[in-house]
Amino acid sequence: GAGGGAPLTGADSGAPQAGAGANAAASAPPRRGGTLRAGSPPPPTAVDPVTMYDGSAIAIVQLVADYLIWLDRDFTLKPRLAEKWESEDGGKRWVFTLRKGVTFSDGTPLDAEIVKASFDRLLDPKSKSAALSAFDTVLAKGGVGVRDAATVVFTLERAFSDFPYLVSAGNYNAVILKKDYAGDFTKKPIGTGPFLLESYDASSGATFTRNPKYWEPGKPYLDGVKITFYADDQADLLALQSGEIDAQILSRPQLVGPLKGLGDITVDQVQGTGLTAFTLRTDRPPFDRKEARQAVAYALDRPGVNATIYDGIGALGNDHLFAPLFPAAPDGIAQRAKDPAKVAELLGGQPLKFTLTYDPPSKDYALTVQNQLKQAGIQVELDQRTSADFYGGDQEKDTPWLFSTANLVGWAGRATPSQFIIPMVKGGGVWNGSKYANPALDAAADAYDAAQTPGERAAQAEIIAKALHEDIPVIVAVWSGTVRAYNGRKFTGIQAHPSSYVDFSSVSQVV
Amino acid sequence: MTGLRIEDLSVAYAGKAAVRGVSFTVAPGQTYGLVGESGCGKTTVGRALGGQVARGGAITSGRIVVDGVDVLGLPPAGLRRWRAAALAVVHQEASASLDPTMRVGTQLTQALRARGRDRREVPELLERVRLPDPRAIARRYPHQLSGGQQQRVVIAAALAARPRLLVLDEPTTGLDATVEREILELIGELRAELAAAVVLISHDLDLVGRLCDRVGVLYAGRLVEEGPAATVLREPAHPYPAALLAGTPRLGRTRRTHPLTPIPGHPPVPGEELAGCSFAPRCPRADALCHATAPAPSAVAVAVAVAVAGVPVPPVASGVAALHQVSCHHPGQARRPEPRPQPPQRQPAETEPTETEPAVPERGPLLEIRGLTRRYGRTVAVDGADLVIRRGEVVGLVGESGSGKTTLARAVAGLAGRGPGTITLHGRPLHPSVTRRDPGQRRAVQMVFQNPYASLNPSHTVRVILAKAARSLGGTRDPADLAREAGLDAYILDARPDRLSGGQRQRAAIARAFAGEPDLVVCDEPVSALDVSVQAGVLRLLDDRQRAGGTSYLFISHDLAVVGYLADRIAVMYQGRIVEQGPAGQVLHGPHHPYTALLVGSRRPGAPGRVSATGCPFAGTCPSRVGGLCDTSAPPARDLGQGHVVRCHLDPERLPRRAGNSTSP
Amino acid sequence: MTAIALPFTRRHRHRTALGIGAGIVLAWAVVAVLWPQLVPYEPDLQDPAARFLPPGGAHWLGTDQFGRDTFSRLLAGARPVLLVAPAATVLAVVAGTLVGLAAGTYGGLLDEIVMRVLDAVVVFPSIIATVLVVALAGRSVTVMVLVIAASFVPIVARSVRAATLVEREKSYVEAARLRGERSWGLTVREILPNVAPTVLVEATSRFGDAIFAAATLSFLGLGQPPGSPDWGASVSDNRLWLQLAPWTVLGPALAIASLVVGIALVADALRGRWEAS
Amino acid sequence: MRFLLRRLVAVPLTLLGVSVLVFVTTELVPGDVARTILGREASAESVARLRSQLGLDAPLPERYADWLGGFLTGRWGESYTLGVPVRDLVLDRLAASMLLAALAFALLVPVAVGLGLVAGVNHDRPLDRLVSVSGLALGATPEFVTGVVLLVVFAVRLRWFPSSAQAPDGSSLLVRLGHLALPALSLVLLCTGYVARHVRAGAVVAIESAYAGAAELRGLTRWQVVRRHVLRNSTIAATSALGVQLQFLLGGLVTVELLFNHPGIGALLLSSAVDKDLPTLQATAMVLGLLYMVIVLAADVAYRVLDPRIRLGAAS
Ligand SMILES: Nc1ncnc2c1ncn2[C@@H]1O[C@H](COP(=O)(O)OP(=O)(O)OP(=O)(O)O)[C@@H](O)[C@H]1O
Ligand SMILES: Nc1ncnc2c1ncn2[C@@H]1O[C@H](COP(=O)(O)OP(=O)(O)OP(=O)(O)O)[C@@H](O)[C@H]1O
Ligand SMILES: [Mg+2]
Ligand SMILES: [Mg+2]
Ligand code: NI
Repeated sequence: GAGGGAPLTGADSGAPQAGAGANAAASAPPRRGGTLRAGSPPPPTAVDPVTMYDGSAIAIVQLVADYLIWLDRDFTLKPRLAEKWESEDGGKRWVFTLRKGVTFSDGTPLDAEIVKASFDRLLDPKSKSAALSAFDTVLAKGGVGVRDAATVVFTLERAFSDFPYLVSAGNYNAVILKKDYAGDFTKKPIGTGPFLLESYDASSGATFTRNPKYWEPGKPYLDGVKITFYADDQADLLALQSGEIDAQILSRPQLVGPLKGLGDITVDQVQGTGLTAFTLRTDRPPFDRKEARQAVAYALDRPGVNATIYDGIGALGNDHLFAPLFPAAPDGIAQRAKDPAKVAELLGGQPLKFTLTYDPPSKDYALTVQNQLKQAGIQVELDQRTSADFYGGDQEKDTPWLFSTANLVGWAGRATPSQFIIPMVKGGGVWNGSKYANPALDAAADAYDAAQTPGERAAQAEIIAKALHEDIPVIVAVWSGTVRAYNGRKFTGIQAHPSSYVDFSSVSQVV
Repeated sequence: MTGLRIEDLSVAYAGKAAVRGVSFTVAPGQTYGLVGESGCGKTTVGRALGGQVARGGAITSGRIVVDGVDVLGLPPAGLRRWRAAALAVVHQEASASLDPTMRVGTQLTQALRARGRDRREVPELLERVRLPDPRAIARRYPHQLSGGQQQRVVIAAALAARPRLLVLDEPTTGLDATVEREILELIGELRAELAAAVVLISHDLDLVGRLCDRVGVLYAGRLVEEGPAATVLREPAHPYPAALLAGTPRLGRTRRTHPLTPIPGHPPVPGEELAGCSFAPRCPRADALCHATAPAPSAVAVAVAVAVAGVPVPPVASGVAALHQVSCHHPGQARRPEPRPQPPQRQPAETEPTETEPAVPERGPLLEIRGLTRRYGRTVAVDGADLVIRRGEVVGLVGESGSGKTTLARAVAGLAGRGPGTITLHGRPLHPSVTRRDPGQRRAVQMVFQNPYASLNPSHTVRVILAKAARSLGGTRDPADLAREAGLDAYILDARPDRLSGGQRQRAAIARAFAGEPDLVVCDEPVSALDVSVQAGVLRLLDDRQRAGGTSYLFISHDLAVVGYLADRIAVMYQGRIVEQGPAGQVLHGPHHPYTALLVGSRRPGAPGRVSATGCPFAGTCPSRVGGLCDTSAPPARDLGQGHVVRCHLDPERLPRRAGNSTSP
Repeated sequence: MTAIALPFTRRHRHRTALGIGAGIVLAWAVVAVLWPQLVPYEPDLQDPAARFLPPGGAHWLGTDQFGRDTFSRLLAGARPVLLVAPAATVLAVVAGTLVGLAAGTYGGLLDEIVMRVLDAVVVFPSIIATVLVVALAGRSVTVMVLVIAASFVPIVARSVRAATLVEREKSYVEAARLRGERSWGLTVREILPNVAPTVLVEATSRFGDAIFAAATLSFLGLGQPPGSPDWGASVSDNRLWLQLAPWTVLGPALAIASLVVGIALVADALRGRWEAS
Repeated sequence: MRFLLRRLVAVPLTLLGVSVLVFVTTELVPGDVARTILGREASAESVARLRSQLGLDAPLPERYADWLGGFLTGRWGESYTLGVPVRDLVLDRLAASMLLAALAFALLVPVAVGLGLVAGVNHDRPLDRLVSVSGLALGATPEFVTGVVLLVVFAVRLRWFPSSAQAPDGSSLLVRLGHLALPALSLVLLCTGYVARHVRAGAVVAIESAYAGAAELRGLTRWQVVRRHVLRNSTIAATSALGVQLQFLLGGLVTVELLFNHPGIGALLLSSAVDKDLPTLQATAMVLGLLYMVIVLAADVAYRVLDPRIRLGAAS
């Protein structure tokens, strides 16, 4: 699509990064019709765009509702309900111009009031919105204004150059819903997305049909989508292999990697910004000593982790929170690699032993870490908790994921590095599990957000990255890659997405 | 050639011969008896007659010819057809040979269908075996019938077959005396009617003597003697049947007049091959020849059999020779020691009394039971029973199954829970529960149980069992002494009960009961589960122990001959009440209670009638019922002297008596 | 009736079954003890370059997703299995026997209450209990043992109670009462030795079930601590790759099956022996 | 009759005990359902607000009393996590599970009885050993192994059966059964050995019994003897084993439902326990408990009905 670009992110320019499917689609006119059957895990909670956080719920909502801006697979921003956006007042005010002629599936036309209501809903401190934390210190309630029917103005608390990301799909709760939306999304699913939610059953799945009023002419190509819930990964995978479903919403690289090219199955892969944060508590032994943290970092065999956990599709991490995919990622810092001699030197003959706390999704990661550190003479005891336990408890006092000596937390990909840096390593950050406090870094982080030029940005990024690389509050061994497996003989246009988002509006049957 | 002819039949289990070279013939209409101790191969022969062997067994040689058909030579389908057409087998335990999950009528229908007849004949069949209300019976399941009724159903199924060969394997074992008699009468009638060859298997010599034309005596799988029933069972030529007879108690013979002589040792098990006569190790007459070579069958002079006078010889079917064969090197030498009941010819060395009525010195009462009542839920098992046991006295308790004998015995032992009535020992009351009795009282009353297999703790050795008993009963003797007194070899002391034979177990149980020198031993059917020859040994032991210690017994048995053998006085129980008690001879011979008359076989039951709760419980079946009296008012206790009390409305003179010893062969 | 000697064949069968069963169990027991001497690789050793290797050459049974040697893990897995199952069994059998004996001996109200409580334990979904204990105490061998044992106690208690009731009716018990023995002493000294066969048969059957239960717990993510070479855990960890690397699943699955079959054979043979005697 | 009455009285008592147990144990499990619903990124205030909305602030006894009152009057509440009415959820899932269990049971009985009979009639022969040992081995193989093998072979390779137990809405019964075939089969494989062993044991006793011998001596063929006498007697002996197996089947449901993506009550039990979704967990536990006890009772009753010795025991 066309549209105005944001000044600092680089406009969306020309053809999107093409996956395998997109290439095929380009060669022939897309065929209309057909229903795509997809599998995904059942959402653990009721599907509510305001509170959702799991991939299945997000996918369901993304089929039905739309964002102002779509976050593309290469982390560029693509106009959706907003045609263009620009900043005023040194990045403190952002003005969004809405697309014309967009109507909700019940016929209500989209206007600025509706957009304002959508964001007010997310910003209401009384709401249970998951986006509250994303907007924290950036946008507060009352910060959203309407200039005219087609223009929405966001007035920020502080300058934030990456703000468009926060109102894009990158902040997945930020879908535009009608004013009267009251939390019963699956019962009254009204959106501006490509599909209409026809039926939803918490146990078995959801069906979607084409939204005839979709704003983008000719799309979607599919008549409908049917999502079936598979509580078990293997069931999902076998369903794909047996042809019972055509695509997976959330594929695991470890599982589908080995299937690449087997039979009808096509696996699209993409670099991501997700990570498993290996957090070390810097305020208590043994990791109050920087050497201990560094020893652990030098003991890790990063390519080994990548091969084992991501089937080799991830990118190596360098213990700072700038993924290679982020445009601001500094490139002057040497990649850290396994160095047993260095480990020995750092430990200085002292034995190092610690407990690693994590929840089931990080199990393989934990095992790999444990074994690799063992080979370097560092003893790790694994403490696996249930997810409810790991993330439960009081976030101020004792929740394991923020208060254990060392832990593993899986983070889905974020659109901007600040979304990691501010909460995770800034002093007093809400999810600062390492209790890391470095005033220099804090200052740089603020400066980074407010930076108006790429050069300034890069400079601040380098400060942050170097500090993290040196102090290692969080070990980032690998940046995730994500995959999406589908039946390439039957469908084209299905792509992997760094955040596993779905955009099936361009999917079509193979001619 | 009609009838059954067996030639040289041998059966082996897992290669070990259990039946060896058995041959005999049975003419149609004739009954052939097969006798022998347990394990001698009777059932094996019986099953082989139908071409059937138990798993692991095989017929290794021989021919079975029935009405000219070589049964063993038939192909499987032919065998099935022959079985369906010509064979009927009545198994030892009726309850086992009826499918527990199928209505009796259905099972009979199937038997009829197999012969191409239909279910309409079922009631008729059931009526033939004199079952009341055949239609109701047909709708019942086996467990809803009494043992006797079940046995009759099995016989009815056999009748449905109209067989040419009828095999009856212990058809009355385990049944009440009265029921047994009915069944036997029924079989007797049917035999004539069917004109089939009948093979009757039993270890009850009495019964075989009454029913059979010819008898074969099996020992260790061999036919050691074979001939006319009257001859073989009166004047056996082989020492084995002679010894069996000597070990069998009979009505009218007591321990004081005719002590039993048990056969020492036990029969060989299959596979235990002996060079000579297999009976030689147990035979008092055996010599070097017997131990060296097995005897061949030889004919015995017929004259011996005919010479016995004064006894009705059963009619011998025409055409069958009164051939008498024996396999013994010294036939005829081991005559029965005492062929005539009276007067006794020989007295055992230890005792002198020569009268029929034993001279029991009148001693004070040891145990007195007054108005004892025990219930199980709504069933009144014992109903106001009165009984006195004097010091040094053996009191026999008889009665049909379910009459409450066991419950009474357990109440005495303190195992039957609480209930009205009193029991006093030496004049002091006994608590109903054994755990509340004082140690002296516990020592004084001990018990020998019916089932030898359950009465010893299988996880303790005999020594431990006896030692425990001696310790807790304050006995002074050590296990070795106790075992020796009970006739147990010393090596048995260190064996666990599962290594012991039934007889040895019962001896151990008796030794245990005597560990504390009891005043009273309650014996609840201590020999019913035992083989004749073993039974003789145990009875002998009980007798010895009683004499040695002057211990009193309450001795229960459903076998009148056994009770008569051991008891000084007899009490007769009927539906929870003691209807008669008195000196053994008087009770058995009369004048006695009409119910006792029924038990000893001098009377038949009367037509069933109705009785009120207040009347005599026996009035319902009493042949001498006085209408309007017996069924409404409780009978008085009539004292006939010598402590002989009969609870009956009849005048003492009108009470029945036993006419001679007609049931004894 | 005299007890008829059992036909030769059946005794014989019991003996061979016992031999085979005991052989299997013993072999695994030896492996459980000696595996450190037997394994070609350290069971935990990961090798990212050797993931999902098929059986052959350097790795007889191939490798798994971490590049660990399947064969070594198979051998090492015998130990946790043979720790958890016997421990759970012993615990369940001891507790169940005591409860069963008490219920059978005292009868009446106690019996009724005990049976109802056991009912509730049986009915209470063990998954909830497991989730609870796992959450409270973490995934550990102790937790597994406790959870499995608790779910078996009612089963053991029931059959011991039934056996006790049968034994209690036998006349040797009455003989002991005639001697003046009282309830509990009588139960322990006279009845217990005779319900021992039942207890032993229960123990062998529970043993087999315990292996299975442990595997299922691991499958549900509630079992062995992560990374354990335990067979059940291996099966559940690797089942996702069953198609791609069947050796990672089939080895431990067959091992479980062989052990359970071995134990069942022993149990059957023992039961047969007791029935025969 | 008295037996039945006593057992029936015990049912609600046991259920009450179970409900208290569930409540107390769930309370002890760490974790917070509000946090589960809102995710780890939600603020502490949101979580607190949701907790009070869900009524999780009230003391335990009060919540229990509330729940019990509601449960007894048919108001089973809403699932905390899924936000749907618990009663519909649980009963739907139950129905789905029951369909699967019923199919498995319907397959299990003839297969197990047939195999058991074959083994029993040929006991101590190779065929018997084959049946016994393979039944044992299959029963010893976790259902998540047999299940996956079945899936790979029949759903992925041969494509004879669908891989998922869920049939599309509105499909015919036949199609639905087709979807349930593989999960049912894996349950059957799991349980057959056990039941067959019991049938076999009963068959051995029956075939060696005097009544079977007597029937044979009446001229019946082996097959007739088996059909008329052995079949019934051995199945009666195996009824209680079937009862146990039904319970086992319910247990196996958890894994099989996961594997074959069958939204049944087993899977619900697991997820609600993990998420601390108390209303759902309670209802699921109660329904399963009830079912469980009904099965045990039914097995007992069936045993009594089938076996006249017990059914009419008092009559004689
Ligand atoms: N199925 C069998 N397998 C092996 N041995 C057997 C079998 N049946 C019987 N025997 C043995 O064969 C011998 C003869 O047994 P059989 O049952 O024929 O004796 P019986 O005279 O009928 O004894 P009883 O009076 O106890 O009924 C016994 O030693 C017995 O142990
Ligand atoms: N444990 C019990 N529970 C209920 N009823 C019983 C029990 N034991 C015996 N009875 C009943 O009490 C009555 C008397 O039984 P008891 O055993 O004393 O008779 P018995 O004369 O010893 O019979 P048998 O000769 O068969 O041993 C019978 O009707 C019997 O059914
Ligand atoms: Mg016999
Ligand atoms: Mg009795
Ligand atoms: Ni016998």
